Amino acid sequence: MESVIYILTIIGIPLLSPAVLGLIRKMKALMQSRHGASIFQPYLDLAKLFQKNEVISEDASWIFTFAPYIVFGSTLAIAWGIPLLGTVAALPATGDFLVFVYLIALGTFFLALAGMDTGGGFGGFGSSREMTFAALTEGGLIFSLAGVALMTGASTFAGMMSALQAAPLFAYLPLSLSGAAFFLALLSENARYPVDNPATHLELTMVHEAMILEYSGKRLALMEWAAGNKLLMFIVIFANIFVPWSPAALGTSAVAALVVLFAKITIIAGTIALIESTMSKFRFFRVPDLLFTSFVLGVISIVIIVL
Amino acid sequence: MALFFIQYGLWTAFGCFALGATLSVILGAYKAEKESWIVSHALATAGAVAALSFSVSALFFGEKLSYYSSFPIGIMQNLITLRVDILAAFFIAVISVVAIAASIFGSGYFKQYLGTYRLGHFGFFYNLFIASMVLVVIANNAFLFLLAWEGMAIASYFLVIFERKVEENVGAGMLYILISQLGVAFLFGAFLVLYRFSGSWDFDVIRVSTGSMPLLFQNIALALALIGLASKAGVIPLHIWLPEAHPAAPSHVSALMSGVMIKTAIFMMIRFFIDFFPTAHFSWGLILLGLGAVSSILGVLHALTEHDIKRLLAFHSVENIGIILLGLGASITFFSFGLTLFGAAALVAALYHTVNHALFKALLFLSAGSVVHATGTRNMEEYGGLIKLMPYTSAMFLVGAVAISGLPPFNGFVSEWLTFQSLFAGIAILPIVAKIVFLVGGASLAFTGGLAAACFVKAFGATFLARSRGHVSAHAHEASALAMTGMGMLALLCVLFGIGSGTIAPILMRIGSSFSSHAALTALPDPLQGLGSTAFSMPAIIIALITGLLATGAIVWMWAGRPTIRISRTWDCGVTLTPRMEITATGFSRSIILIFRGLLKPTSQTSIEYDDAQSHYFTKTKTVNLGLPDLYRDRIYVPIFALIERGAARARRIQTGNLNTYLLYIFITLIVLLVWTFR
Amino acid sequence: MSTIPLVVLCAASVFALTLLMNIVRKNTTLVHLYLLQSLALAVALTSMSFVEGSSGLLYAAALTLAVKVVLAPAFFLRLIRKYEAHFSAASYINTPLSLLALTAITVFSYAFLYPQISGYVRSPSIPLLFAAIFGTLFLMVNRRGALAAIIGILSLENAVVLLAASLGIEHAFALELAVAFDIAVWVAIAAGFLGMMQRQFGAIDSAPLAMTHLTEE
Amino acid sequence: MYRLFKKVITTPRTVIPRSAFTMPEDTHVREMGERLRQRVFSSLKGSLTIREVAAGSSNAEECELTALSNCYYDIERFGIKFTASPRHADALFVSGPVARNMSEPLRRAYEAMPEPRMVVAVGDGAIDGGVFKGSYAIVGGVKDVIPVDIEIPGDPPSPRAVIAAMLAVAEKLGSADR
Repeated sequence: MESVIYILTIIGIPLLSPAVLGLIRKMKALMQSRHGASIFQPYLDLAKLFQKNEVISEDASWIFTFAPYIVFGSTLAIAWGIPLLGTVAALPATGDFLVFVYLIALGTFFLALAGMDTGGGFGGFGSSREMTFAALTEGGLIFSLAGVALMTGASTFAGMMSALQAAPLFAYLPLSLSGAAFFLALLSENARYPVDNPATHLELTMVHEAMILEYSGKRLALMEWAAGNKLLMFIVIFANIFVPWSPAALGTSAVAALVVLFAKITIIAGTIALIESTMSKFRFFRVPDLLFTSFVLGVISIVIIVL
Repeated sequence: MALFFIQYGLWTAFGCFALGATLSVILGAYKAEKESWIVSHALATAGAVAALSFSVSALFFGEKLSYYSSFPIGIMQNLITLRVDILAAFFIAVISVVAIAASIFGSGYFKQYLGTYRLGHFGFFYNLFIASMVLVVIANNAFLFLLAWEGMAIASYFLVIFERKVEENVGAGMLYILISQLGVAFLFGAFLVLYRFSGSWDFDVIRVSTGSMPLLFQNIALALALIGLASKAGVIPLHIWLPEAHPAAPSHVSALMSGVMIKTAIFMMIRFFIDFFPTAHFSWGLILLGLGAVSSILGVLHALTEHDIKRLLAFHSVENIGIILLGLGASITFFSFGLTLFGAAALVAALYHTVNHALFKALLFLSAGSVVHATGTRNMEEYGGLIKLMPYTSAMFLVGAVAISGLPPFNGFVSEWLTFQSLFAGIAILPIVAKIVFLVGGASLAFTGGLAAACFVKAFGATFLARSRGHVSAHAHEASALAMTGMGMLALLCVLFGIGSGTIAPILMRIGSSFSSHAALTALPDPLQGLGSTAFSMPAIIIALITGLLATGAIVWMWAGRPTIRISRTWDCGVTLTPRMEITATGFSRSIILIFRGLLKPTSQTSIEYDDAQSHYFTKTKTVNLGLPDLYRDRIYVPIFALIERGAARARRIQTGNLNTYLLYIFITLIVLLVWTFR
Repeated sequence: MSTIPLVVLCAASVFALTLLMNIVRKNTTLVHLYLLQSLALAVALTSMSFVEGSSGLLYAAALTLAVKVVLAPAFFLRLIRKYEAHFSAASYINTPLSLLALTAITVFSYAFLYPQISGYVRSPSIPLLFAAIFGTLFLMVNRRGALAAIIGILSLENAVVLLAASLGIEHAFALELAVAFDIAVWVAIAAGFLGMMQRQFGAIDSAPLAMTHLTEE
Repeated sequence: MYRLFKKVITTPRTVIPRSAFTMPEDTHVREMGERLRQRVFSSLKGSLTIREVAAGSSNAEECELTALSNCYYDIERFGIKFTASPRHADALFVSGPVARNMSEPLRRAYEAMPEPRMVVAVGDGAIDGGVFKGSYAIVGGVKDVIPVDIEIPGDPPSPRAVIAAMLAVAEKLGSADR
């Protein structure tokens, strides 16, 4: 049983992430009273892209060709630090919340470089906007997780989860504040509404899409898959730490834990879909308000915790 | 072996430096410019190697090292005294590592100076500069210390204005020497206050006598020292000389100045606030923390606004000094609350970031220097596409950029992680005032990391990626083998200090706990044991990253068919891309500047010229001027100078030039003195 | 008695809802948040009354439920629909700065106010309720809309009542009666005042209420 | 807000449904949709990405193509979607006669697409210039600039016709895949 869970923590996130993307798209389609593609559509897209040929710009350097591997590989490395079921992570060393934040930043760094590498106009401003948002999101991300770390006295996700099993009722006020902060950071980091439009066709509204505009074939597949992994990782962390009934608290029944985890993921994905179909995208210079808000929420929760 | 190094290494080093200085002057005098340059740099390298051997063996084998020496020459006996404790050994190591790399790098770059400048002078001041930096660290006597400090300032001043035919270099040097003299004045004041109560210039006497000083004078001495040292460290708002002087100097000198010279101020801060005054009030720690927070966030913001690559790096020195101060301030606060363990750990964070910044900032300055040397301009808007022309230099710059952005797996991340840990620990356990200041520090550090990453995406992208923006980078060439050696050494060290954090942190922990005035730590804990139970281990992270990369490769190899890759033009939507369509360094950071416009106060004037004045449909030219005012000059320095001038004007009124008036002054003074004495 | 987990949770939610009130931009949402806050207050009072078996608190809870949860919000929603004032909850300083101010308020109430009282009553809910009180005051200061100001006062009363109850101050029922009474007064004022403003300026926005505008009459 | 959700939930699905199918005149579209769905799955593993280039059309074709992704035809359920970049695209939809100034951009867009790729000429104008045939302002049909694989007649072609053409697209790409 343990070994099954362990293997699941290793391959779970890259395995499930396309399905989560498909789930969100499906829910959005339903909100628009369409049927939409099936949940497993992203798998088909990835499979197709892996089979297609590639076209690479003549201006691109090794950064452009190498970046997808770094971006995808870093998401794998982070995923191994996140416990899915129970409090066991495949590789606790990368589960430290600062390591998590800075490994995410590493992926973003190379993604932005790749965007600038082809010398097209879109990639350039895409990476400019991406780095702007990433820089401003970091505060909220670090402080929302630091609140939990200060409350539980643990710095790894596994430690936080095992400490949160016995969380008193009052602990859920700072937890909810940190959770709100983390959720805003989630939306911004994963290029979701109201920060970015994941399904845009207008170059002027693109941030993440603008950077991968030049990619094709298997490298594009890696980039999109990595984006999916990132989203699923954020969702899992949110579900396991900020939402009550963490799998650790459910005791040893792994099946129950799995069911609860899937339920949570579905609910969070539904929330994201809801936001995307009811909100409008923010004006670029209003997004910082959102990100600073997330940061300050994290600060308030820390104040409540430590004072 | 180690003992041998400890005994003779330091003297060999000074010998080499002295020899290098004199030889380069002599050779320069005999018109052997080239030889003088090479000899001076070779001897500087040799001396730095000797100093490194000394300090490393001292660090590893000297238990609670305290290595004394004094010249038995009459009056000099108690004026020239040297003392090398483990902290000094650490700083000697940092200085000499960077000096080796910079000297190897610089030994190749003299062609553009041949004929125009006197290379002999350069070699002299270069050796003097390194020697005086080492001397500053080991001086055990205020007199000798100030002497070395001055020597360091003067030598670096002459190095800054070495290219004196360029107008702004001279101005930059003038600003630099002004501020550094100001700082020296404050330092001298601090030592005078100490002398007043200890009755000695000797550091050992001062160390033991500070406890008996009245509290007021303790704080006065600390305040004076803080101002004096902050001006050398480039703490905002005393930083204005830094972005002027560092670009003006030749690149390997800027590497030395930015990498290690400003660190000597950090060294002296540790001496003052932890070594001399172990009982300093905790608000000093909080003040340093606040200064660090301001410097880090404002430094990186100003760096974002720059498109001169060396000014950008100089502003990043301001930012990183801020990060170091965050750790240092935290450690002082912990110490003053008697939390020796946390204090030592925070000091470890500060020292670790000191050495890290020395490494990657020197690396960045050297690689930027070879770019400047290849293109002949410092303006990033004219670069672009250099990664194809100078691949190795770009790789070096990339290593430095990732490291300074605090991203794993390089060394910058380790020290930022340690700093975060000490700040969070402070938030958790300290009294409420300290909690709030620590919270502010943590916030500034959190935002600084992301903004630094953004800034270096801009720097690397605008410099090396995409197509060439100007004609200058068309004929760029790869740097020479010597330069590569210098840069490669530092890049390797950046990697090693990331991987080897497990072995390096405990050594620094010994430094942190070496101050006898604090309760000696019996069992030194692992500083990498952070907030939680699981220790931070860089090797694990690197293994995870490598495994992730391999797994990615495996996935692609398994599932991707063997697709052909076609090289084609960039997708341009049908229009032909010109270099002007690429994003510029200014444009890249414009959005961040506008978001922080409250702090930076950017200006922009638009002027449109129409073909005919009546109909405003067809514009001939449209120009937009984006500007950033120098707030510190306008808001702080200009008012102060104005005040001083007005005061001077007032004072001139008593200068009538009439003899009788002066006699009257003398008379009045005499009366006043008499009344005061016989009252 | 103020350390009953449920009461603590209610206090926490009152505080959280105050934060939310400072974030939201819609008058209708503001009213709904006020409704939730009053509900939390009612729950807290009920649980307290059961714990210490005082009927006064129970009456207070009932009154809260009747007036603050049902009547006042319904009335305000009707008012909003009547004057199409859905979006007029504009504030003077933007959201992050308001939240920073709230952070300062929280720190203040934890670091300064709580120590004054913790000698008598120790409960995690006390500083939160102080923070909530000042947060609602800040809401009234910060918002342009007159409606937001009125709702700020009402939720201020929520926080005060809960604080009084959890400090063990008796006559919570009398307090609640008084509160109910001046809610009635406020409702009357709101009706007349907003109507007047609407007629006067064509908008229920306290910004044009500066003297300059009034003297024009 | 909740009023919106009520509306979303209560609004009847106008998508040509798979089960319970109401509008008889749309039967044609529906079962073609089903068939197309199966074929697309079998050949292109159910995923097709389209980049649309208006080479000088009167925007009528664009209106019809926009209609493809509305909640009536809902082309996304067949795994077909439009994209912003030719690098991501499998099929290039060209509409309208190729104006002289658009011929070069069209050629570049085709160049930018990775193989297997294909070109679909949407509407009479794209096929041979339509009513503008022989005008000095146009180069001609799309086939005069880049090789065309599918031609969808009609000015403009109805969304159903376009969906019908998807079948052929899928087949051709499927064969190119093997």
